[in-house]
Amino acid sequence: MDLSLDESQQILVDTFAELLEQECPVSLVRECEKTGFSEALWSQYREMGANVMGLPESVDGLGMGLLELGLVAQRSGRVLAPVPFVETAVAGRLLAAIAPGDPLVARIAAGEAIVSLALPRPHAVTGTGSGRTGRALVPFGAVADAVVGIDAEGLFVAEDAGKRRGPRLRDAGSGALAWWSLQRGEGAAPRALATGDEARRAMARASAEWKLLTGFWLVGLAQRALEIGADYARERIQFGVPIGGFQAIAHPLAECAIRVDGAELLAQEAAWAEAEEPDRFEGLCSMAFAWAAQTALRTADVSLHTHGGYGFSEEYDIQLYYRRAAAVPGVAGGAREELQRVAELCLAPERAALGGA
Amino acid sequence: MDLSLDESQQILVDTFAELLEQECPVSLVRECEKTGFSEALWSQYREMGANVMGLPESVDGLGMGLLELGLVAQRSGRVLAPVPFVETAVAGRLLAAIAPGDPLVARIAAGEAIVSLALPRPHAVTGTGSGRTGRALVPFGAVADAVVGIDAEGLFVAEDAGKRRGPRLRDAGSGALAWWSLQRGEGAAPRALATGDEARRAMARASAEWKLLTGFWLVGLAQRALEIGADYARERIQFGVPIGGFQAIAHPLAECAIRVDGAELLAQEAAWAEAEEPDRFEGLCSMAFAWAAQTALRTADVSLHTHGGYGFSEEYDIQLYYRRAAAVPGVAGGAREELQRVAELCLAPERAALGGA
Amino acid sequence: MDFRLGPKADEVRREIRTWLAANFSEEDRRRAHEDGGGHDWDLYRKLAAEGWVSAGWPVEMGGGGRDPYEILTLYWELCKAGFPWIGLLNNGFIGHTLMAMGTDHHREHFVPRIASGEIAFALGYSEPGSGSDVASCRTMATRDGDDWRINGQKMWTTTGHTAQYIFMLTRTATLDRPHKGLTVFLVPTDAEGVDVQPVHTMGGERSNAVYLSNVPVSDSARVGEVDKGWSVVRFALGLEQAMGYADLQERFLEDARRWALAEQADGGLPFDDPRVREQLGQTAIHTEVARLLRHRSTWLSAESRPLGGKGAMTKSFSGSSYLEDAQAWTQLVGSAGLLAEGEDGAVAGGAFEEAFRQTPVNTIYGGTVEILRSLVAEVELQLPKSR
Amino acid sequence: MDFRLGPKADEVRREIRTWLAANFSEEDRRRAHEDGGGHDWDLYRKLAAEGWVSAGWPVEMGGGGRDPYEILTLYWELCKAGFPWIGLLNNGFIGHTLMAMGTDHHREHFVPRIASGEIAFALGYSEPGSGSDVASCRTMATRDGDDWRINGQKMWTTTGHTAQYIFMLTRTATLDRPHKGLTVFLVPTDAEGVDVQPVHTMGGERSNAVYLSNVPVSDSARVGEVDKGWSVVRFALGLEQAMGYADLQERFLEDARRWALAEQADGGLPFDDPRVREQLGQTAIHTEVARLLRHRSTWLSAESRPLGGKGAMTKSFSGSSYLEDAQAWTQLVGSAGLLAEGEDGAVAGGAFEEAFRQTPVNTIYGGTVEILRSLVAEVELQLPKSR
Repeated sequence: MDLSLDESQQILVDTFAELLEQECPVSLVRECEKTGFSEALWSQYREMGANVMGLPESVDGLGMGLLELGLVAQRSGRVLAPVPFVETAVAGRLLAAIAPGDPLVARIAAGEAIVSLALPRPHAVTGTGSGRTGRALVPFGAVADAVVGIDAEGLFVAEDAGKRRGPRLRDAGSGALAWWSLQRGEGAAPRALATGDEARRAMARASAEWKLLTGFWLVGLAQRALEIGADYARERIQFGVPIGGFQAIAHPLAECAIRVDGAELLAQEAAWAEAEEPDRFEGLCSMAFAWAAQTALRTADVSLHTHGGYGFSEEYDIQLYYRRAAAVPGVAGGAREELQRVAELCLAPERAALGGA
Repeated sequence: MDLSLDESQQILVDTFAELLEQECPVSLVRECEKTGFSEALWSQYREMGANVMGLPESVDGLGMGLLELGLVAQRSGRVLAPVPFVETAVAGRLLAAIAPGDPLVARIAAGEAIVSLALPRPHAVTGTGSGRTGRALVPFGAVADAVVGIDAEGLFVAEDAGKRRGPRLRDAGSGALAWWSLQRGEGAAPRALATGDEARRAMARASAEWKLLTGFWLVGLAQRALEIGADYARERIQFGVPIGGFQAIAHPLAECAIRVDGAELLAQEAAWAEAEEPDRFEGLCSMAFAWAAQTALRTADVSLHTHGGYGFSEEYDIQLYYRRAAAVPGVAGGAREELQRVAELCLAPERAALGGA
Repeated sequence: MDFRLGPKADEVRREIRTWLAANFSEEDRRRAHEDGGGHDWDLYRKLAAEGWVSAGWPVEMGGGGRDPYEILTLYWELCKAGFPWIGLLNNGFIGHTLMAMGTDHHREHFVPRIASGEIAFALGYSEPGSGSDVASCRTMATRDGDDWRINGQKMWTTTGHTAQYIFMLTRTATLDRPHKGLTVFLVPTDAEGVDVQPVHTMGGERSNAVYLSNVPVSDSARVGEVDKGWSVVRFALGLEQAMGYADLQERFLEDARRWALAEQADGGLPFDDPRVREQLGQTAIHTEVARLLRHRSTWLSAESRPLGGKGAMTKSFSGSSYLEDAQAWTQLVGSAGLLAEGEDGAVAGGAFEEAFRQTPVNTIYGGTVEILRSLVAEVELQLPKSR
Repeated sequence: MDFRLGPKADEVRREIRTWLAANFSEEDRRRAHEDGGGHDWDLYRKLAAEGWVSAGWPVEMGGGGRDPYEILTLYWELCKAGFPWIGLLNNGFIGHTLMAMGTDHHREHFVPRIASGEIAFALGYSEPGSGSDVASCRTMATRDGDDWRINGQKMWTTTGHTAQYIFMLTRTATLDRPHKGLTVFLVPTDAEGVDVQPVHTMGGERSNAVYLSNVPVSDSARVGEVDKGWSVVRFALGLEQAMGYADLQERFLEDARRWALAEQADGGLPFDDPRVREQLGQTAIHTEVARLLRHRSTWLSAESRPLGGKGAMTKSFSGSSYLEDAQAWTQLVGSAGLLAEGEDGAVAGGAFEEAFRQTPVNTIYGGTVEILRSLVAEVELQLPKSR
């Protein structure tokens, strides 16, 4: 057992921490509230090679593993970085694995394309999955050049963003969310990537990876939200003492600290399981995502509440965290929908339809 | 608007409070842990006319309304009285309304019979309803002389307890729970009471009344559990001060006090609605039951926890309350199952199958 | 027992609904929603012209003599309709307070002008360093001959940018005994040295910070005795308590219900999912309990019975259950549920998204749930003061 | 990173499972369950004969030199199997403590006899008036020549009726500085003046109250210096922390899963109900997180890294999430779920019913969640001491 990062992982974390401290102050996040995306920051990410980290070396990538990608996502989540790091990494890995010669792989490697995913079956209740209505809510869809999706005919990638891409949508704060029309009959025909079980397996895999990396992102969000709340609780004086000395303030923060540690360990375990316990990998990704989503919302809520009225004010940062804590996981259906997947994948894998996750 | 009890209602409450202080000390509840029923106390109830309170005057009853019956149930719940007051009242009202000439009506009026109900569809998940398997878990079934049930053929009353009645079951603490076999082919034939819509309407009504009166019973339980917890919090000294001065102890108790007040108001409103807002009656009964069940468990849990290790000890009374807070509403499927009924009855009555509640 | 608000309240409900249908268009609602300031002079003056602003004041003071159930109903319907009613609410509190604790000058000079819709008041209790601990107020009022000068800063002065006056708590003596040495003034917002700056919130409301730099205030604007301001503020806060948000919870429940029973793109009904039914059932119960607790507060007040901790119970339950429901729905409905009103694909008119952003503040303003729970513990359960 | 406990732990898991299969029958399990005392001399001595009692002690002290992952696995498997293991657990703590803080006499006289399974220890910290506030201990040890006399009462002395000794905290000086003036003794349960009385609990466990009336205790039975007992108890409590109940949570999850995937009387599977799946998913996550936090505590200890508040985190999370799950299931499964093991119609072998009765205590003993949360707030978040 070894629960520490190795030296190269620590260097990666430190490097991104330093970059983001410089290049992603909270003022940038505020400037991007109306677009959910910073071209300038994404360009910094590309300079660091973030777009090729997930690609295998065979296609000029850095061939990093999910844990390394997760660590970058976690640092990104801490500062709410408005860039499609997770989407590009996951779509790139998917494409490189199933269609390494696809021109998009080279464009991702060159930093020329943003590719996202239409997650399958993101919600049983509100029916926003691509399979149902021919269109899908796509994370960073408003800035994506291409989207990978799946339907009855198989796995495909749709470009022709001019025709297919809807405008950036206002929501509680998830980023550059947009509808993509994925009807095969519209615009340029989508490029087929795979069919049948191969298609479903590839999409299930990509979906698990998206959830895992987004889970890391939410762990970062929760860690920072907790720090913001604890800092405030130490400094804010009411009734002559710091409010952090009141159990009604201290205990909920402590409970969040515990849950956040658990969320980090769970995400790390899922990333580790990819190679070491592959049978548990998708189930652990689902757990990591659901728990990170629950923990991020609870922690942001407790931290916001710790601030009293100020948490509610746009001037304070914690409301930026609170809104994203619900909106970001919402793209995959939200925390409660994910619990269904956890039950299926972890407790009754024989009943979880292949690729249904 | 008038949220106070009238004089005769107050006298009823005071009378039962006095009776129960004398006749139902907690030592009696402990003595009855293995049977869930006290013949001696039930005989005291009968002397007070409790068995005829709910029967109409036309069959020698006292013709009391649901609010009055609820007030008696609430006082009974405070002291965890191990008597089938609620069941007898509800079954008596049902029989008197639909078959006033049935011999059981006279036997109830004479205090000679305990009659209970096999609640329809008590649980969608574990399937313990009478309609499914030909047998049902019956509250106070272990001491009942007859049980009213419903199946595809209609509403019926089954006697022949010797053949149909199972032994008293051990559970977390609901009372004299037992299985009743309600197969028509076994033992003496059940007596048909009604068929079709009339049967379903009568059973839906009785079910609503059972939930309402049990809701009152649970409100009483919760009120007493809260008092026990608050008393302990004022008296128990740790770190040199009463533990009730710690927010981690005081705030959960305060939150329970609020919920308990809400549960009492809701049960009273439902009882009032019988005559005054009949369209809302069954929905309000369902709400009152679900909320009383949630509140009773939460309050008993908070109070038990307030006691530290002592709450867990059999010597202390609070564990008696904690166990019944879950077990008593469990007979109708439990708090979460009831939320399904609330949604159907209150928000989509056109979708709630007649009699299905 | 009788759980009806009564025929007079029913009549008010009909009247105000008719009035809203005629005077408050969907466009007005949307404008008020976007503005977020909580007050609209045009609409307000129309309301005042019908006598609604002073409806709850005694007839002998020029009011409408309406009973508490009628006023509850008036507020309920305005709030549910999305009417910008904060000004009305504040003016109700202040009018009552001036009638009870003000001077003849206040009653003659201010009360009729409130009633006619000419002037409005904002509340000035909170400060940057003084939130839950209201009595730690540091805005100073110092003698200037017979009159006063005020220096300091107020926070969360909602409607401060549209109101003519702020009902303001100030410190007139040293801090060593926090509840002593406080005094209340009616401070004109157009006085020299008053600077009102907007504070925007996550929920879309616009509140204000008010900077006070050597602001001259006449002694006749003082409410209550010098250094005895705490009792004045307690009176006004007491009026504000005991309401909660059951009206908003009811609207939220109606929105959720409408969505759950409407066919989705795939032909299914959300209502057919047991998780949706469970959440609807829970939301319906919370709404009913919040309504009953508010009705009880109103009944106690109508009967002149002591409120004890029951006002605090009302607000604490309503604020926390509404937040709990909003977050539970958010976690259930996923992305589409988080699209804002008007966006392509938004469900329930954006109700889930809006409630998610708006509900956290309900556990804060007018007394945090922590303050209220401590109060309930002390008053209703006789527990020691909790630290 | 590596999340495996490692091959040695895997080997222990195989060994102990094999041993349990051969030595711990279903009838043994049922008897232990009904007895509730947490210790069975016959079974315990068989375990000791295999070297498991001292498995985690250093080889140079006669122990098995097993690493913390192996000991974790040993405890995990015994606990999950329903083995009466409290005696083993206590003896592990006390053995470690005597080796670290005891005298040569203790190491020679007690340690080998613990290892051989000859003697067992119970813990005597709590008192009727001293629960969370352990340092408020009032059981007095007074000088009697070179030796001591003890008077007072201990509470929650589980296994006190089967153990030969109680590791007991006493007060040897006045109460004005609670953490000073405490001393630890090894008190024989067969000494004159010791009266052990059963305390039965809702969860079916049997604990004890111990009355001490002028009990003579030799000075050689003293552990640590006079008046310095607080550090001895802190050391032993530290060993007890950082475990939690993830093993029990795992067993509960397995029981719930088995039930959910088995056909019911009506032919349906509970698993097909989304509420059941949601609750299973949540329970699975809580179990995994509790397991990971416990593994982390073990890893920190194996690496000799500072534990900080992370032991408290482990127990606080595990205790409260297990209780939350047990109550959520109780509210979902209704009556049949509340039938006790063995009753006609009981589901999941009575697992829901039993967890409902047993889980509340997990948020209490070994440190209440309130005490643990205050510790986490102070140590991990640098918040002030919370009152």
